[in-house]
Amino acid sequence: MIRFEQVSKRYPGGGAALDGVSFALEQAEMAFVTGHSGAGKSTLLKLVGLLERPSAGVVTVTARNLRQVRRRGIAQHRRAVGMVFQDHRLLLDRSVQANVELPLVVAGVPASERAKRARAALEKVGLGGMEQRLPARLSTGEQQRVGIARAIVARPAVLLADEPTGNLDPQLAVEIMRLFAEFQAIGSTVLVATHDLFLIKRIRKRVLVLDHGRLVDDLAAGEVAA
Amino acid sequence: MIRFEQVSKRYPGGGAALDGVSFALEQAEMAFVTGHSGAGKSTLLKLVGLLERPSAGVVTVTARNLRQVRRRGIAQHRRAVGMVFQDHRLLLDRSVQANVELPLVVAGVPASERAKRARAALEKVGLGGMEQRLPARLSTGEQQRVGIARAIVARPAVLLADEPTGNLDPQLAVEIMRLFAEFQAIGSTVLVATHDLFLIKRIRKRVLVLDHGRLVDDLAAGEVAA
Amino acid sequence: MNAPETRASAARGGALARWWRAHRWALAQSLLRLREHPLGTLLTVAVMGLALALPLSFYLVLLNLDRFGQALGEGQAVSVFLQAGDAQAQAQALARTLRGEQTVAAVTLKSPRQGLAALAALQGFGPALAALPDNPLPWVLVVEPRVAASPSQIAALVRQLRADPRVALVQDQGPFRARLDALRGFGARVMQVLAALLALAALLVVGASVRNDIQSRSQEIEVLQLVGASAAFVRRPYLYAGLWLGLLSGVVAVALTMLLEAVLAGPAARVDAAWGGRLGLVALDVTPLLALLLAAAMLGWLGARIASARHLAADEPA
Amino acid sequence: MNAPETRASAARGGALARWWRAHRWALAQSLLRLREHPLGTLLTVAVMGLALALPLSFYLVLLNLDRFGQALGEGQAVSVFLQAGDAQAQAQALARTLRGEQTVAAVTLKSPRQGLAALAALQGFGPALAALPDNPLPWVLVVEPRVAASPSQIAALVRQLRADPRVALVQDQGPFRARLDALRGFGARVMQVLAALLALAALLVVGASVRNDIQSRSQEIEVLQLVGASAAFVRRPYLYAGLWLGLLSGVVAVALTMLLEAVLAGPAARVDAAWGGRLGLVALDVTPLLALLLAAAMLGWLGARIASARHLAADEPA
Ligand SMILES: Nc1ncnc2c1ncn2[C@@H]1O[C@H](COP(=O)(O)OP(=O)(O)OP(=O)(O)O)[C@@H](O)[C@H]1O
Ligand SMILES: Nc1ncnc2c1ncn2[C@@H]1O[C@H](COP(=O)(O)OP(=O)(O)OP(=O)(O)O)[C@@H](O)[C@H]1O
Ligand SMILES: [Mg+2]
Ligand SMILES: [Mg+2]
Repeated sequence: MIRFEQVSKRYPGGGAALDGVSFALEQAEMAFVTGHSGAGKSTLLKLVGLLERPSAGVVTVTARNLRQVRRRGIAQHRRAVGMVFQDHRLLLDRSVQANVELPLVVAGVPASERAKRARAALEKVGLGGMEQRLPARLSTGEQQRVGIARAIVARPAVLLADEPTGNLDPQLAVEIMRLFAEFQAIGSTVLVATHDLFLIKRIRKRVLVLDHGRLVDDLAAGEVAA
Repeated sequence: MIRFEQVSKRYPGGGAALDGVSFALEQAEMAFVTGHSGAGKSTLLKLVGLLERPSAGVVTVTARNLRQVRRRGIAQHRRAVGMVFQDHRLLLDRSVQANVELPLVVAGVPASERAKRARAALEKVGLGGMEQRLPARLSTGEQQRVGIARAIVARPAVLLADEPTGNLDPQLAVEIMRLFAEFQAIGSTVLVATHDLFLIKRIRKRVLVLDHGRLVDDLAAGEVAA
Repeated sequence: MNAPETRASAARGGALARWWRAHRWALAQSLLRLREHPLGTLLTVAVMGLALALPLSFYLVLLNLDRFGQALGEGQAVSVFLQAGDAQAQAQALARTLRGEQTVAAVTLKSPRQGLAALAALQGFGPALAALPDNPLPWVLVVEPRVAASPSQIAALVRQLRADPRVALVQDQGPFRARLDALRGFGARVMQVLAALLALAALLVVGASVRNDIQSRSQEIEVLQLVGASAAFVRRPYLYAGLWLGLLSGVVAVALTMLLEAVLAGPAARVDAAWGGRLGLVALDVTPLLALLLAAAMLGWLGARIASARHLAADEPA
Repeated sequence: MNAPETRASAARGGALARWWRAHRWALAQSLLRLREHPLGTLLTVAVMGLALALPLSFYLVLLNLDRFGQALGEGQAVSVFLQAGDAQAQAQALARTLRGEQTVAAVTLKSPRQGLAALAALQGFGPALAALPDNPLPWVLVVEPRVAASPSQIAALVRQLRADPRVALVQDQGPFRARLDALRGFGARVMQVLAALLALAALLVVGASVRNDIQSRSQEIEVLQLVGASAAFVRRPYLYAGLWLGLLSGVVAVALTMLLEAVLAGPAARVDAAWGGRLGLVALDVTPLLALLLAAAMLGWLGARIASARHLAADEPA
């Protein structure tokens, strides 16, 4: 489902954010990506979501070589991918519900169904009743959960989450991970970037470890010492 | 140095973010504030930094009742307080160095000294050599560290940090906490909001625990079970 | 929990329903946008409306000057001075002949007595001329060409009269008419150039407004792109906003022009009255007004199109 | 590591040095800001410049119309027709007397022969008048009042002439002069109202521009406030930006007016030549131009002040 073959990424005016990374994730598999700040976790997720293109190597998602995806294809690809952004990326002047509905608007879902599904997604992240608030009137952790609701609302085939629990307390973080695991269970491929070792130990999934852009470890589920 | 007396905060259109909180922090003391997402940690720090005013109760900082601080006094107060924001609050169209220099510009420090001190602060958070980058071209953890450098660059008497390590790996998080402890050692009062139990256990300081806006625990340094 | 789905397939209904939903959303967004910045919208519409009102007003003025010019050309009749001493019978005979000409609208006979009276009315010469022992003035025929007569037809008539032995002198305003025609042509060309320039200005103004909007919404645009909005989807609200701005400016331009018309109605009627109501001054009819509205809307759309092409960051990952 | 310090005490140098550093920073920021949006800056400056150029041009035109009007009043001399049959000696005696009057600039004598020649030049009467047996015209004195003479002084002169037994008829343009004076006063008032309205428009334009800038920088403003910037500090770059916009608009207005002056120089010179160069048409001198620049800069600053007062979120925690 997601395959990296000798993928490198070098930003203009920077060093190598990723350096010869290869791995493959099956459909309905879930994995963590971890590593120090600046190790390349976000970059890896951005390549899968087609927010960036690799400088070298091949990224394949859902059997499609992303190098061949252009223009309209990019928007289409992103509609099939749900992404939680490390910096949330909410529209601050729209209500929480409008934010969560956004992927459904783009996909052309009718208004009534949009509202229903948005409300269900917000319920799942523990934000039931906050539909009409503006994101600026939420705590940061609440904002992060709005971003999570937006990523899952369209039930994407691929779910990417970049540090989705950086502003959540440990208990809530575990709940969110369980939610992601549910998506895995029904067939989504899930990739979560995190530096939270506690979480990685609790949720026993495969772990990819980055160090200065290189994939230095690929631990199967359960291999992580508790 | 920082005293809360029966402080409550109710946002318009929301429940009680803080509810009858009382505690006192001596000068050159350091404490953590912890609690679930939405517990009121950020609200507590915002009251100290005069970003919000309490609905009830008295907040005293550096022997000044903040209720009596108005207009010019607010800006003056903020210049004496260094704050790390949970959402970083960087100027995305200015270089990293310009961002870090901002408190010095506001305080009227000459340009040459500004540059020297900004560079030193960036060095301390591990961002030496990134002075001329735009924040948009940094990883989220790197952005967070720019925010930390900006908070410490003017050597404030009060240092407030809201989830300063939410995007940092555990090792870096500990280093940043040690940095804050250094400030404590030379006389700053330091208050850090975090949900990171690992960190709280490693850095043995006083811990204030919030739950739905109420102060439910106040553990002295070392009282936290390892 | 349902199985995951790609979002494209998540949409209910056919392609048409999806298309309509997307447009309805864009429409609502564009209107919200204009309402969010009422002052900016007002300013844009005012400036653009003014830019569009100018050529329209110019067109209106030119239209009337044209009529006025025709009337002037008409009023500048050909004066035919007969030989001194010719009798009334001879003058009347020539007048009859001329009235039969196709190019002639009217012929007025002026007797020597009438000539002297007119001369006496000239400032200060009254008492002097009253002392004249005898009337030295000739018969005069004032020949008014038809409005439809071309300059060359009138020139032929003048030539024919000059050849007549009964005629001492012919005064013709032909060169004046020719100059008026040239002026009219020049005015029309100036108007075309001005209209083009002002349309360009209007385009610039609406483009700048839409660009401002795009730049102040860069974050929103990025988020839309991140959740899979196509370029057309992102662009659409701005195009609609441009359309509205253009249309509103058109309305302002029409209103301004009609105001000008109302203000000028008084003086124009007076001028018309001085010409004995023969000018029949024209008001703008509905066709050019509708054309302007349409043109304004299209200009707005085009300005938005150009601005979005230039300023909407291409959604191409690097 | 040094001991912590409050930031206020961190500043080196005196209050003056701090003040100067803050202003230098604001200056640099304001210039960066204008450069960041060259098209928007251009548009603002163009529209505001136009709004300021209009009253200035109007002032220039009025200034010259004034001269022109004076010349017209002057040209419309008082014509004095003597009794028919009066001899040359009598006419010259009256002319001498009149030349001694304080209100009289010049007196021209026209003999009956000159009068007849002028009459003959009138269209079509040449051949007829040539046949006159005797010259029936009187002597005429053309009396030009001084430019400085008031309408009432001239009226008194006319009364005096009418009472003279040698005089048959006096033709006076007094009512014309009075009307011209009224028109001049009206024009000046219209210009004042127009100038006030256009200054208001300029204020609006620069205010809208600064407001746009403030709104697009709301995040930056918030960050500045968070790190302890005072309201004055936050506001300052916008005030400087308004000042620059105003000053640039003033330059544009002056340039436009000078362009108008250059374009009109040809026709104006021709009119002047027709008056024998006595008009001495005026160009704008430096004082009103400098005044305009100053006024424009102040308008810009004021517009920015109002916009920032209205749109800079007060830094008052709730
Ligand atoms: N501006 C606001 N308007 C209304 N409600 C607010 C506002 N800011 C915060 N709240 C509410 O107040 C409560 C406490 O918010 P606060 O930001 O202090 O929580 P927190 O402990 O920092 O949470 P987190 O760990 O998620 O950052 C939350 O329920 C939040 O929804
Ligand atoms: N747009 C960019 N331009 C230049 N360099 C960049 C850009 N984005 C990231 N980088 C650099 O690439 C490296 C990897 O960045 P990335 O965001 O992938 O790290 P990360 O593992 O997500 O870090 P964090 O845990 O701090 O979020 C970093 O050194 C960063 O400075
Ligand atoms: Mg990252
Ligand atoms: Mg918080």
